[in-house]
Amino acid sequence: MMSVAAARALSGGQRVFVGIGLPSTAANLARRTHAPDLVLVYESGALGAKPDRLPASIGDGVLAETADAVVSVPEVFNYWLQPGRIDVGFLGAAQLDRFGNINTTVIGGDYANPGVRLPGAGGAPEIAASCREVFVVVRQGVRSFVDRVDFVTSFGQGRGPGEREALGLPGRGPTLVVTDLGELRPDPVTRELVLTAVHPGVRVDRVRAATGWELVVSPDLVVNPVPTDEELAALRALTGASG
Amino acid sequence: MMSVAAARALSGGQRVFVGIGLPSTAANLARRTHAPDLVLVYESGALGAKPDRLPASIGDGVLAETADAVVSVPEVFNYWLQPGRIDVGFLGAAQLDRFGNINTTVIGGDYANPGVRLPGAGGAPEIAASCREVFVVVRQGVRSFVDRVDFVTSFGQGRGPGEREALGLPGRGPTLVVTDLGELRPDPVTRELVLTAVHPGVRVDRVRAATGWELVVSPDLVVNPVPTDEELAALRALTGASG
Amino acid sequence: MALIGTLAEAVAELVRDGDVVALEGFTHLIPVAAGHEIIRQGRRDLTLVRMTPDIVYDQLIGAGCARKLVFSWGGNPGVGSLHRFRDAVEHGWPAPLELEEHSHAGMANRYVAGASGLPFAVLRGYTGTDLSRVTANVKPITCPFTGERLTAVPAVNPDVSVVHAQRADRAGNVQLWGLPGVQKEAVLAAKRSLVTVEEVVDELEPVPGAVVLPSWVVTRVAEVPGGAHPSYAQGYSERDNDHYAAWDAISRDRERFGDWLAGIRGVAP
Amino acid sequence: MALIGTLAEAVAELVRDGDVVALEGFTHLIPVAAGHEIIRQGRRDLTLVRMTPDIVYDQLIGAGCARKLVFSWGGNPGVGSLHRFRDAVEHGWPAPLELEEHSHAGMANRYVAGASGLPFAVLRGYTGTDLSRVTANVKPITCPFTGERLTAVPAVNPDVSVVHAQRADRAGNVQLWGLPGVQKEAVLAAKRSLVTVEEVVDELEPVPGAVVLPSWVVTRVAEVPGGAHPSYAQGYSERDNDHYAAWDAISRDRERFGDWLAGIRGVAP
Repeated sequence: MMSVAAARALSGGQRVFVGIGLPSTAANLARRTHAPDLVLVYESGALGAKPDRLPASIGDGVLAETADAVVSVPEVFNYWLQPGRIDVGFLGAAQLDRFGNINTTVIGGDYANPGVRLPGAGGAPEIAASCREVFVVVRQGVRSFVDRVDFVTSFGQGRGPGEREALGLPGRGPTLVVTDLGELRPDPVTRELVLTAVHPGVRVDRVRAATGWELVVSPDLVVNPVPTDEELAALRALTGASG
Repeated sequence: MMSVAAARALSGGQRVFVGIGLPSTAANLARRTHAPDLVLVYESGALGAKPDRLPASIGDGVLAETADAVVSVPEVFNYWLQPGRIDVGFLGAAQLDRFGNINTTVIGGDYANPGVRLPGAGGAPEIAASCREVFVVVRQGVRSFVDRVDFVTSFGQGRGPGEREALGLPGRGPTLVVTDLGELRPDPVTRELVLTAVHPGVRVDRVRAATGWELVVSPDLVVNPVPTDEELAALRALTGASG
Repeated sequence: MALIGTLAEAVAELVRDGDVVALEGFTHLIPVAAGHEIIRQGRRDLTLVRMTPDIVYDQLIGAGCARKLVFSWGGNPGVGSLHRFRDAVEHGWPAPLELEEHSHAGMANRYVAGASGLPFAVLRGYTGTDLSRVTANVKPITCPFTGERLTAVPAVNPDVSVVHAQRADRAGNVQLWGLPGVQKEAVLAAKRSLVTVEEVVDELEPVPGAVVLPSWVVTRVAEVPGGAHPSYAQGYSERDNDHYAAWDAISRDRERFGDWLAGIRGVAP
Repeated sequence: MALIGTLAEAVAELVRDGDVVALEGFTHLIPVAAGHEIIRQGRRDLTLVRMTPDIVYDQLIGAGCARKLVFSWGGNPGVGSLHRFRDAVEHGWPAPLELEEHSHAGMANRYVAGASGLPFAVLRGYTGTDLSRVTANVKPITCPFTGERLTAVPAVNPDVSVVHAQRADRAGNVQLWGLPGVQKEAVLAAKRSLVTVEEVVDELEPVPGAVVLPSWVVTRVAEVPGGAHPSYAQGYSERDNDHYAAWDAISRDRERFGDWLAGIRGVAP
């Protein structure tokens, strides 16, 4: 359901910067269903990749073979991401806070002596800064959904309104967080993430219990429609072929 | 004789940054005679070009077709010239002064209202700065060989010893000037260009008369050997095929 | 996504009086036909940007389209001077021409900065030359790690960049090969872009050394076979060296140039 | 000109204790066999540089070759953590590992600066993140034209860069294609370089999308078919996804890792 919900958020000929895993599944699902003109850009340098199966890594051969253009890693960051040519950046997170800041670096302890050492930044800090908007795809739980991340790997809204603008960050930051329970979006005024949708069969209490801060629920909360047969078939075709 | 003398100054597997015209003729002649391993780099982006005829411009198709690698213009300057990977840069000059400074910008008047407007800098300022050494190929005459150029397009030795070092320029600057009359090299102490060789049949008086400053003649002045049959044949093959 | 149409439509829509316009192509793939269309449509007050203004810029300058030239080498390659360019600089004919002059390394890096969404680029360049004295757009910059002094140049971001390429597909993806010059950077640095191509094909077969510009960074594509003449398109045509040589005589003389111009404009001289 | 010889000779000659060593390859063309040879020859106190330290760096770190890691993403792609890397950082086993941590954009630009002979690079990056707080090698820089604040990172110039490519010719010219990663920059930024190749051939036939590194910027070439396994070489092999998954269990356990290490070193566990 996470990939289906994330796929639904994509539309038309958007240019999407895709990481591996759920983002790649969601973007490819969207391209196979309602958004065939979606342009998939992988940080490994594949522009306009059209994989027929899900790549296991961001550098799979199928990406280069099906891309409109293949460029170097410096070029993908300097010529394609940095100038704001990408509409949507997809990011994962080990920790996400109420202002959409992302941590993929260290949890617990301090930076020099961390409790858990995570993989680090990768392309995320600049994806979060330069894409017009960012979609975060992450499983929801009290340990991952925290009031304040232990380390800001990728900047969301800092501690609230005006911070992105003050830093001169061109993109809007995370505008959508898709989890296994529902969807969160930043409140236009406070910039805090609020619950705007739940997946079918998920109760708001359960989402509250899986959130490490006092979760605000949107007055316009919706329940997402169940995945259509078409979506499920496309998903099976993508993942079946890769497994 | 100019191209033959310039060709003779090249050796072994030197990497040579080549402009069109006499430099290209000289470098190709050297590659065809005593220096088959010479690596020719054209600012149009052809690395290791091996043309079988003289290209009419620095961007002829034959350069890309015979090159080891073809790169963009930004790359040729940033990755190949700037870091000091090139041994010898070949330059022409409209005006050259006693300290090897080169003018290809304006002659007479001032910059805003010049007597003669020349083509300008091209790649020359950075070739003069970054190549380990620079060979200048130019016809000699009182109007072109001046005490001080009207405009410093490419820096030689400024007004004397220590100036290149003070500016932090990595290369040695012009170490050889080949003309239709002979050869000049900078004096190791004064850095002023002095006459070190004359071509066969050229008298020193004639060179003096074609120089716009009080020309110093090296005590070790030599007379260049006449072009060999091999050199003349190779030259004919190159230019004949292009004509 | 790039719109595919005629050259006349594309120039009419993309190139406006007073624009900063870059026609790029380093000896190879020079968009000459597009330059002639700009002349034909009578654009005025253009700031023309180009590393190597050659015949086509001599023509644009002589036709009175340009107010300013931003460049690094202005000559007729392998032949000599550009006489229309010289006439404008030396005698203000047909109009004075403001110059902003750089080195190739500087211009190339200005395009790189423009394509990268950065306000400036850093290089080792211009040191000790009079260029940095006469060109305001060259400044020193200090490395924050080593303290070393280097040179900064500002990004160039043309209103329109025009390039010529071998092929485009029907979706407007563009493919060019051979010496790639600074075309990718020129297109990516520009607000709008026009690519003239030798042919529009169903499928872009991969070619060694090819650069592909995705359709979504190109504004318009126009099929103009031979659109680079007298320069060339590798795989399609050869450089017409005689044409370059012949331009010298036309360009030297205001009257002969006037006849040439009338021909281009399609009016009797 | 590049010398062509064995991998053992090349590593013995080029990689010295205490060196700054970069093994590059972005998912594709990772020089894994060369990493194993560095382990086999028992190099120590290396500063290992790599954008995406994955299995081969987990192995080098677990084997005690590294003093410091300079990187932007350290994980087992598509699988999870690098447990030898985590063990070194979290518990100092087998030795403490100093970290210098960047973003991909930052690391890529550090290589670009290194390849360009510049002391630093400018980018829009790190803004608002804690990375710029913990990494000394990230500093603000001001545009001398617009006054805008940007980010500077210093050049990286490894003592040795090691990459894997599809082919070299007998003169040592190297050709690679598919996703090109940051390999050209890594080689051009380095003082010395080693390229392992799938095969040495008489002639490098042009291939679409190929990058060619001329022999004169490569120090040594070694023919090592399959030298990128478990990553892949486009046109020669496929990524061995099972091997990546299997590494997780080996890497989790110091003893199982010890057995693996003994196997690599060619001694009985």
